Amino acid sequence: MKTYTNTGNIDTRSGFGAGLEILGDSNPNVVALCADLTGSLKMNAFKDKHPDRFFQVGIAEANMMGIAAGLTIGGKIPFTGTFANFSTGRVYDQIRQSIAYSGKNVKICASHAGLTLGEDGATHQILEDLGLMKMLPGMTVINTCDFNQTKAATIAIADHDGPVYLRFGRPKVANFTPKDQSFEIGKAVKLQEGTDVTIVATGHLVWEALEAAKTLHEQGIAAEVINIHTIKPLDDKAILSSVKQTGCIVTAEEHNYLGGLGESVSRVLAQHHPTPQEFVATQDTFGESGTPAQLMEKYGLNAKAIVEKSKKVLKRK
Amino acid sequence: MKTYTNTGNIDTRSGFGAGLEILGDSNPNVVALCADLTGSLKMNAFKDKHPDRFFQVGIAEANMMGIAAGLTIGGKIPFTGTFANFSTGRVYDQIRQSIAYSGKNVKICASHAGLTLGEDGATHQILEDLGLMKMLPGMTVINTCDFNQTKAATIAIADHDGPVYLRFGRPKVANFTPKDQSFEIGKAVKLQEGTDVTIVATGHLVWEALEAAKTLHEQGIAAEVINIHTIKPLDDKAILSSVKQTGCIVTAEEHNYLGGLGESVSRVLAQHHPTPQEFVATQDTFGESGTPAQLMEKYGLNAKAIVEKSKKVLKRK
Amino acid sequence: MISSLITAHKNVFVAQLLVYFCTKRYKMTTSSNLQEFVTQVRRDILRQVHKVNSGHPGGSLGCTEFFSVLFKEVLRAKDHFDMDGKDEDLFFLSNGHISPVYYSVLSRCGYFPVEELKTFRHINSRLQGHPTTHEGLPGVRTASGSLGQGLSVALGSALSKKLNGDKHLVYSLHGDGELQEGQNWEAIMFAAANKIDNIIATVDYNGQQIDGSTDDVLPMGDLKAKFEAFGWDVIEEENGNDIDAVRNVLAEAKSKTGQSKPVVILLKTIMGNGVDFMMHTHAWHGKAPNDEQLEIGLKQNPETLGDY
Amino acid sequence: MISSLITAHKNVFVAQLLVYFCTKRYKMTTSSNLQEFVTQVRRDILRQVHKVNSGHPGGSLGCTEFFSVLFKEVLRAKDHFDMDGKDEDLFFLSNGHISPVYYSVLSRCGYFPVEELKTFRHINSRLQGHPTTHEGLPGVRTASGSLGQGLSVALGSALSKKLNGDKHLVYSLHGDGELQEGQNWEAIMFAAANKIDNIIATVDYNGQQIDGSTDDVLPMGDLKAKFEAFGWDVIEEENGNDIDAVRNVLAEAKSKTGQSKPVVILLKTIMGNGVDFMMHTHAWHGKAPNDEQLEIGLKQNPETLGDY
Ligand SMILES: Cc1ncc(C[n+]2csc(CCOP(=O)(O)OP(=O)(O)O)c2C)c(N)n1
Ligand SMILES: Cc1ncc(C[n+]2csc(CCOP(=O)(O)OP(=O)(O)O)c2C)c(N)n1
Ligand SMILES: [Mg+2]
Ligand SMILES: [Mg+2]
Repeated sequence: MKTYTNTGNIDTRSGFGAGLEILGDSNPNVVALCADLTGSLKMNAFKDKHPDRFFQVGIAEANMMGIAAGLTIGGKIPFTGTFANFSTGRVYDQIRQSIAYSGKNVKICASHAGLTLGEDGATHQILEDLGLMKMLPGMTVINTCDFNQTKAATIAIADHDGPVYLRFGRPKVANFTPKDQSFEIGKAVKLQEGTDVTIVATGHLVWEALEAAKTLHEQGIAAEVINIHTIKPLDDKAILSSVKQTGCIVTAEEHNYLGGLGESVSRVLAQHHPTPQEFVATQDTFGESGTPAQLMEKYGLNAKAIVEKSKKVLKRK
Repeated sequence: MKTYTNTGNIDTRSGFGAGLEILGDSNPNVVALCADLTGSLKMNAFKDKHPDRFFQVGIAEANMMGIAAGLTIGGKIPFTGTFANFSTGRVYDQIRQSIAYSGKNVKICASHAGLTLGEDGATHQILEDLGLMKMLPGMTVINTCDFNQTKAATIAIADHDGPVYLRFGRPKVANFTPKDQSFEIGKAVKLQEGTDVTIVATGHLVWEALEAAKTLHEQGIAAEVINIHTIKPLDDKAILSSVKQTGCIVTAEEHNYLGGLGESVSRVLAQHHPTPQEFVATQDTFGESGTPAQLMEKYGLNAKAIVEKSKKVLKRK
Repeated sequence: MISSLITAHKNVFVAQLLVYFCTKRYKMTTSSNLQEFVTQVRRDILRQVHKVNSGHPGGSLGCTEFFSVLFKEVLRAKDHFDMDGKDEDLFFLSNGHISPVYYSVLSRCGYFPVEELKTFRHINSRLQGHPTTHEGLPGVRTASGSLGQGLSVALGSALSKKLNGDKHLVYSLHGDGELQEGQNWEAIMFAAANKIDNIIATVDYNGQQIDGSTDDVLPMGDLKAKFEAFGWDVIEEENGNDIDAVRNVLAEAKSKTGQSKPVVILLKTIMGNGVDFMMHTHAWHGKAPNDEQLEIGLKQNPETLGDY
Repeated sequence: MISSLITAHKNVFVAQLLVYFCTKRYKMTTSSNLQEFVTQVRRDILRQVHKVNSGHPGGSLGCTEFFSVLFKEVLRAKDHFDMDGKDEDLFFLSNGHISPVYYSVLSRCGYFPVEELKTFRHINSRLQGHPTTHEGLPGVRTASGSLGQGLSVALGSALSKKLNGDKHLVYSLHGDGELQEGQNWEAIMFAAANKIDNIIATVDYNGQQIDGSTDDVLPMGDLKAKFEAFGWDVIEEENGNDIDAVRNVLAEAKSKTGQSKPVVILLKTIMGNGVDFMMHTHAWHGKAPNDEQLEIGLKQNPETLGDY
């Protein structure tokens, strides 16, 4: 059993901030926009170093998306930053027409996704953003799992030609993937080999999946753990080749079970290899205030829940 | 083999207009709002008869959703009318916070959904609205198949306490379900019995599914056809009991195959009864200008496509 | 009904007198009594956000006088809260992040037990980080938190009142930074076009938002000129943290209702008002005081009505 | 480069003279020549929408003079279209439904074969119902159709030009009804706050939208006052269907760029202009003429440059 070391808890949004700072220095075409949440998005370093390439648009997310689209004309690579809800649901039609359908090279970077934003509560805790963005033709959808990976993804998407949605979060979580890794869009990362059950996790739940695999291992169950950082394009092959071995699968995401990663996986299975699947996800409810840990526990989004669902799906093989 | 008679082609949006007119006369609490598309939404009869209960909000859909939410306070039952894109993606966060999370009794009525709006092209042809709305906790999502059913659904949702998304369309299509039917939210309608393959269709594709079943019948294949007018809450039981008999399923929707009815069905299958499934849906592309028939042909959304997918999925049993 | 009489009546003085006698939930207080109320609310704000180390004290403190006057003296609300709010005045908070002041004032006006302030932003609480109807908290008729949506909802309820022949008024509060959201301008245009004159919107004109002053973030120019160009009746009040000034401006606003124009009050307030180190800066928009800072803040606002 | 010289130069007359000599795609025409162009464009509009029995003739006809003057005389565009549009003027159509006039003018200015107008709104065409970049149509840099988004995109491109030290201008067109969308006011506020002075936005001020006149649908009051309150330099032009007037107002607008303020032209036009039975009504906003009506319309606009 492979073990992963947490090199220290740190927020994924800081990975974005660190990546953006590097891009600011290395790529003069990178520009950044923010809608009155510069500190929360950790965009201050970029802003301070490159004030001319930083655009404060105020509390006007729709306008921000349009401006970002326009900035691509002339060769800029705009990174927008705001909370995940205001990066997606608030501006869906603007992203749809001015960015996705117009084929603009905009990077939509979204913090405070999911329940783990904590105390602000449901109005801010979007649990639908992966679904929203995955339905847009041409959109790449990424949900990174820790600081290192978020930093790497931020740097990588600047080189990808086309619109990208990059989702990360607020809480301090385990940082365990390699430092200065390279990030390959669309390529799932197998973290743990196993033959009994496949666990496909994204975002903050990847670490939880590893923890779950440990517990399962102690109970004699060999779980395969896949970090599916890219929700779209989905790495069908990685999923299918794993379930062909294990015969059952658990998906884990900080998202409504409707419309997100889980249903995308169900579709791949139904199209290619029908397989029992269980969902670690919110059950079509809004979130609420609380600490990240309390919420993950209450809404069943942690290692414990992954263990339970793994056992449940094993029985359904 | 049961046969259905087309009593004459007519647009589903006119079914909405007719239902709304009846509600206007029968229920004094029903009010209607429109964002500069009164004629397109067939709301003129209501407007002319009840000018005091009709609110023209201009080209400002976000405001319309908020006003509708506010009108419920004091006991009104607001029906909003605009195109499907501007009813959903344009105003997702407004619906999310002011209607769904606030539990407001608003009926979001959306015309010109999908490719069949025709010549206006992709900016207007939303293929993601079912997915958008289904992810919202508490939202009921309905996509009716013909004039009669749309009229019945319009009348029925006034009596349902809670937010509803009702989707219909622009083209003149077969009208074949019973006149003056009652409409039961969440209850799938089995139109055709069959043991070889289950076809679950919604909206304009229900008639196409019946046509497909005819063709399949001629070729010795007995298709079960289910009109799944309610996407959420989904009638899991009807789907599962059918596939338990047939062993394979085709879903048909005027929607992206990502995030819509098809993936919801995949999820139900993966959770309860893994089964081969094929998708009649758009393949993650934007639409384009053209006549409805041309577009349905080009994007594979007609009886022919349903026949092909049925045969394909049969082979995968 | 006396209350509908008042609405019909446009004379400020008489209206104020009538309010004095018939505010249902609470009897009219003197300014010094209300000052005690305000001081206690400030304590409640500080203690709520401190306990959970999150939430928005700055805007809350700046709007304490407004909430106190509105709920204690102006709003004619029925004794029992119901969602429909017929035959009573309504209030909508659009800038939902200032929930601490809203919760404190609601609880101290009897909407729910003051004790419940302890649960602010805790799990399983009705006192969510941003106000919501979802958990059934009395006093709240719409969720807010995602900015820019409240005016539309308030306008809808104002239209509902018109349809119902209900002469009561709708009040709403909005952040100044919040006005950068375009939906507000849709609503502002709509209200004037439709002569919605049973609404009094107030803008918390504190000149601050998250990333700095509004002038640093996105200078909004002359707000009065903007509202006037959009057809609203605009009242400016420089002293939004002065109880008498708030009382007078609300009375003046009320006197301007029913005249085919929506009314807005541009209420200059001081973010963080009443806690010296929090004043005149955006720094405390969404930051809780630590133990030491809490103590200083509470010392500046001694207990008056009893802590929860 | 001469073209950058022009931008730097603020004198209207000299600028116009220079335009005369160095517009790249087309040489300056006399007003009567341009009138022929306009007439042909009107024919193209009618024939496009008639053929496919859909599309938007009303707004298209009303903006024919504007497009003709802009593309034939004002816009300094490079010979070959590329998406980046560096070192040239840019144009963005926000009210995308008036694609027929856009397509006609683009094709007749050499962006793509005039013949292609035959494919308007057909399947597999680059001439989508609403303009798009998706099919690679030269001349188009953003999709539009869902209203209210174009100004933001135009502003982004204007900022891009500033970053690139590119002195050329950005032009944009918007419907008046379209201004009811709140996103416009976000953009309008942003542009003034950020002193974006390399943009000339034009509003097709025809007083009509789908459900009726703007006054019937949602009276917008004094648009000039609104833009001014939002910090823009506003130019009103009463005769938006007069070639000389359009030419002059565009020159005047250009002379006002570079002065730390965004510039908007409120261009009064007549919906359906040039086809008598289509004029002064919203009825032809989105309706195609039948065979007979087409004939009348064409008779009123005789062939000048050759039908496609
Ligand atoms: C749509 C939306 N965008 C961004 C935010 C994040 N946010 C919360 S409060 C705030 C600043 C609001 O400024 P203002 O309205 O002036 O309130 P104040 O800071 O004065 O309390 C922002 C940007 C939000 N809640 N909603
Ligand atoms: C967001 C959005 N809402 C509604 C529509 C439908 N629509 C198309 S054109 C139009 C009227 C536009 O009025 P105006 O901008 O004045 O253009 P004109 O009718 O004068 O050409 C409407 C409501 C749309 N295209 N986009
Ligand atoms: Mg403020
Ligand atoms: Mg117009």
